[in-house]
Amino acid sequence: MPRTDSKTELTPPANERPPMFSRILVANRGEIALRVIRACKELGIETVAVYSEADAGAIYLQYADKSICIGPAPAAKSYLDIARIISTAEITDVQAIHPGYGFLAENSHFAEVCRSCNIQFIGPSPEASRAVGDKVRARALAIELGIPVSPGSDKPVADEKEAVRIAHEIGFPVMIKAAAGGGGRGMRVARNDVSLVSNLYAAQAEAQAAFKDPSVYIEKLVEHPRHVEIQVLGDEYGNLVHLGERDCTTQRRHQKLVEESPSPVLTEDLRRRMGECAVRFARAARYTNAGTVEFLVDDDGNFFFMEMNARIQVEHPVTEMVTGIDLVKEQIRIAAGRPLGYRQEDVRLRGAAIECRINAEDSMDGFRPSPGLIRRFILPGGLGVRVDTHAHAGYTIPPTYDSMIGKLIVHRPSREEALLTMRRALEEFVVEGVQTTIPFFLDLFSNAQFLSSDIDTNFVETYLGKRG
Amino acid sequence: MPRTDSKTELTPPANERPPMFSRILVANRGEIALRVIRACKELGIETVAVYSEADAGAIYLQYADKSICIGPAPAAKSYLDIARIISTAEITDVQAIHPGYGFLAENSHFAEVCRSCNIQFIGPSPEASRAVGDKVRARALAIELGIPVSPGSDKPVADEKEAVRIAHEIGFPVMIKAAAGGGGRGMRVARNDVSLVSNLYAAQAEAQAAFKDPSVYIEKLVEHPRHVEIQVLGDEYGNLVHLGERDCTTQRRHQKLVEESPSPVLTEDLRRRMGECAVRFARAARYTNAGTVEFLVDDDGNFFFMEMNARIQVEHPVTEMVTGIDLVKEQIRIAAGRPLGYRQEDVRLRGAAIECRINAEDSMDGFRPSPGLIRRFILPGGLGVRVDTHAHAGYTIPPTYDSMIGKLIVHRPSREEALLTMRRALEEFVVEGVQTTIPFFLDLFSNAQFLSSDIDTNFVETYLGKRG
Amino acid sequence: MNFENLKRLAQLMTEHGLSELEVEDPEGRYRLKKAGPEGRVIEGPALSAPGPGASAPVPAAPAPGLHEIKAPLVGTFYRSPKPGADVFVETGDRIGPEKVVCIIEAMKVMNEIKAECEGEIVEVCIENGQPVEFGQVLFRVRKP
Amino acid sequence: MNFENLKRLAQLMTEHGLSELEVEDPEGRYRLKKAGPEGRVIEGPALSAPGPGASAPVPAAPAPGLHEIKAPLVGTFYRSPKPGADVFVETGDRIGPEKVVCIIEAMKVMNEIKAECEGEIVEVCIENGQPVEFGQVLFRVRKP
Repeated sequence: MPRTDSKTELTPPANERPPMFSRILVANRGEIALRVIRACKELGIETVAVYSEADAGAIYLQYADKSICIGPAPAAKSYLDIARIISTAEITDVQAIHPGYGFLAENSHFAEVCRSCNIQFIGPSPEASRAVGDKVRARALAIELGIPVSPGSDKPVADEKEAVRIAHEIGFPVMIKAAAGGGGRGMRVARNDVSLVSNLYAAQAEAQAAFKDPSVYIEKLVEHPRHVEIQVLGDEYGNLVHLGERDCTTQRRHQKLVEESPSPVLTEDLRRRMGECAVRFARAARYTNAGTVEFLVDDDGNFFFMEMNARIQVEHPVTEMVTGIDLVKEQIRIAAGRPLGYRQEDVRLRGAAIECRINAEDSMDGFRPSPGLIRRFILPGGLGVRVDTHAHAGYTIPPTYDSMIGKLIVHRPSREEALLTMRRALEEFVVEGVQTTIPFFLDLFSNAQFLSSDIDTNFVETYLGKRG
Repeated sequence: MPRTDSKTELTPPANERPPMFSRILVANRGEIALRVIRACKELGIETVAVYSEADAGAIYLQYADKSICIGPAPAAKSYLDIARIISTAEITDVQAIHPGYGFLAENSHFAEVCRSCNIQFIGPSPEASRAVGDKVRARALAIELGIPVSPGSDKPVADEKEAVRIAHEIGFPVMIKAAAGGGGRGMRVARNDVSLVSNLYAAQAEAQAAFKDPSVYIEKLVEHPRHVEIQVLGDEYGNLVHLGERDCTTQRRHQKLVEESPSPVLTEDLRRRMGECAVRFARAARYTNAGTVEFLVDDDGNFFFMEMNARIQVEHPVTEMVTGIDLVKEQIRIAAGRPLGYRQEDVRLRGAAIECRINAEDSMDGFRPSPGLIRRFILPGGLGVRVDTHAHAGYTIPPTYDSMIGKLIVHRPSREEALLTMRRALEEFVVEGVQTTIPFFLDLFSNAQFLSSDIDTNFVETYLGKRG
Repeated sequence: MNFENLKRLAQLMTEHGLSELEVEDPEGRYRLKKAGPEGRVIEGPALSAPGPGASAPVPAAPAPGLHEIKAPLVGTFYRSPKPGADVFVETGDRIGPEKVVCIIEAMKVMNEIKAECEGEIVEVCIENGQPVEFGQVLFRVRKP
Repeated sequence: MNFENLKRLAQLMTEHGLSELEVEDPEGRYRLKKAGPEGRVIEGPALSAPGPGASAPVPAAPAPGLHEIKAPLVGTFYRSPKPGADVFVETGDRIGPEKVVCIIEAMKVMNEIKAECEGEIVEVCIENGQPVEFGQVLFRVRKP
């Protein structure tokens, strides 16, 4: 846990330090809204919470100093409506807006509107956000900086002939990806010429259907990949540090389910090299505030840049536990113009932290969302257990938004102990009234392959396939 | 957080290490029963919970592998009934009993019965328990070991004349204490000859009424005392370490309300000297397992031995937070004959931890107990917050036992941050249906004198007097 | 025990159709609950505020027979087109659906709000220049 | 205990159709609740088990008209004074209050358990040599 009294290299003169915000608007809902309110309370900053009619009466709103209804349930008319949020910021006279994650968090236009209204957006500048948000530009920047990326066509392939040429250049197996893509649509794997050609057309058709753009490009497939991401923090004075990694290999349909820090597969040397790449990338993009650089890591310890996320992530608590650093407070301090106050060598990782996302989904029935009234809600507790949730007995989960109702985080001296603590915490966690992912996690935390972390990003689907 | 792979000086040969218990009986109720069950679950040990009719149906019992009703509500016929507990241990075939705190925890006869029945008592040996449990013997031992004690008569004063002589010897102000005493009864302060004589008779009368024994002794009064206690752990092989201190100065009528570690008033040197005294005392008493040596510390940094408590204490979590050591697991490991696995120099204190005892008491009405149905119960959460509680929405607090319904513990890099986290956590904590001490703590954590820790053990009563 | 008080509380409940009643005063604490279909105990959000800083708006029950014109967006409420000008509407005014009743300013844009109902303005609920949130009642209208 | 007050409270509930009543005053605290379909309280411990390892005994409803002889202590249940000997009682036996019906062994002590009621044994609920917990039903007796 770095203390704020250590010296930094780059700081503004003491008499030029801007004052801390006195009031912040929280432009989000649910657990991340509560997370930001908690940070503000501890910093002595007043909060304005906004909410849609679907969230009216939620208890977490009462922890804010003021809460304002901004629209009806659909996010487009409430949490995604820039005008309504800025208007609320103006009538409540806040100095800054924290966007949380999702909704407007990575919308660089929103960040620009904030700037034009003289309201501090708590996140990177619109320019940095745009620079890292454009996948093609980001990949080009990584290549320019000498950061490893998986070899590929770098731009849409014109035809079958070009595709085959590139595939031979980089070697099979390859991944065909929609240029406009995301969420796995338009993605195909090819292991030889024949499958390349047939999958090329299939992927183009899928891409056309999903994104109205048939462009696809080709990348070398990283086999048995692990998803490992590096948390970075940068202030307004060019100080940049990384806070180690989060291993998010346990995913289902590109949705993270379990995150841990440290990664069970990173060596100290690999951590250092990946951290350096992440910081180099952030520095080149003139990135400030909290951000995450995502990599794939293969069986041989090679790592490949994927993208940078310009927001606080759902899984930020595991980094908080192992570093002792409150990431949301750091975001606010940085946005207020405060220097970081510590250097890379002051950051120490201690113990092992694991997070499970507790979703109101029926893991026995294809993870179908299960909104509704929570009749009984008994949280696990005790040594090493942290819970971040806005839910409680009597809370009704609206069907309108995402299904996450909380995060269960454990922190123990070793991964082995953390796994045991997580299992007993999951056993204690009682939710009645809605289905949750707890039974899934209870299974998972008894699975030998998972416990030994002998997994890749396909593990959960394979596992569920076997189980089902 | 010491890892168990560091070397120790004294260990049994690997092939002689006794196996871990496979089943333990938890001879307690409420949050400490749940605490022990949690530790066992993480150690892979089965648990048998015992309960009285007043606790039938409590959720925490369902976390045990088996739960057995042992008697009616009155503790004398259930939790304090040695025969019923031993009989349960026999029919459920457990290898060890964890007594928690209170009830039979410091009953050396119970520990002896366990031994005679070939059941491991998880705590010190009956001999060590008796040696430290007898206040007069413990004080004599401390003096013999060169551990500072407050000067005094060391045995009951015969009459008024002897009292005056001793008071003149040690100097006013003095404290008159019932020899058989406890809980503040038979305690009087005298600042001159006149008040000494009158208070001597009053104290003798009180002692006679309360304990059927009029003997009183005289000790020098430590003015502005702080209550600071040292946690020790000792294994069966003579390895003894201390885990730093807990400052429990915030008390009301000798009941601790807030505990913190580290103490805001201890220097590194004082911590080391007090820790050495605690370990020296424990070693001389052949003490094993977890124990606590209590001291008073005066304004000038002098410390005085008070007594040793031969049990896990309510406030053990603050030590767990700053050391990363799971004290209840350590108790179980030690009782199973495992060596400590770390030495004094491996123990590191990190950050600051504070605990508030959340009691079902009406702090607006003389802390009158407020049992009954908890209608709504929303726990605080987030970074740095730990809650240990067996209560939940829908739980009925029986009027039969103590009023503690949970412990709220925070851990942050500095005391200043921990205070802020505690305040916001208290603000989030919702309990409806019964009165609690939360409003009292909310006041307390806004009091400048408390926040700067410019207090002694009389602070709360003085503060409540002013507030009332 | 003061039975007279208890009886009067019970009568009060019958008279006013109350299903539950709680009173706490220096003499003691009383809690009464009526049997009947409305007497079901519903777990969950109570009306009492759970902590300091509580500020969730408790929607006021609409007065019977009156229509409410609510804010369709969040912003600042203005009763007249510009400072010093006449107000758009006053209590007693008869209005039609197209009648502009106020302006809500959001992000420097003056949004004219139409009545969208017919009737007589019986109450102006917000003072000029005050912020309003989405769904807040601006006017009450007696429909013809 | 002041039964007069309690009676009057119960009458008050009937008179005024109350389903619940709580009174707290310097004399004490009273909480009354009417049975009936509307009086069901949903709040509070549900019967469903919250997690794995759940094992809290759900007390079985006593059979109507039968008396239960319950274990007054925790231990091992024996139906006869020593292995191979005749059992103390069998179903169909008529018993009186002083009749020893079983032994519960606790800490090597054989505790003889008396019927403490009159009637006919209709059920032996525990098998010989099984552990019993406090309050567990050992025998069911039809009273004369």
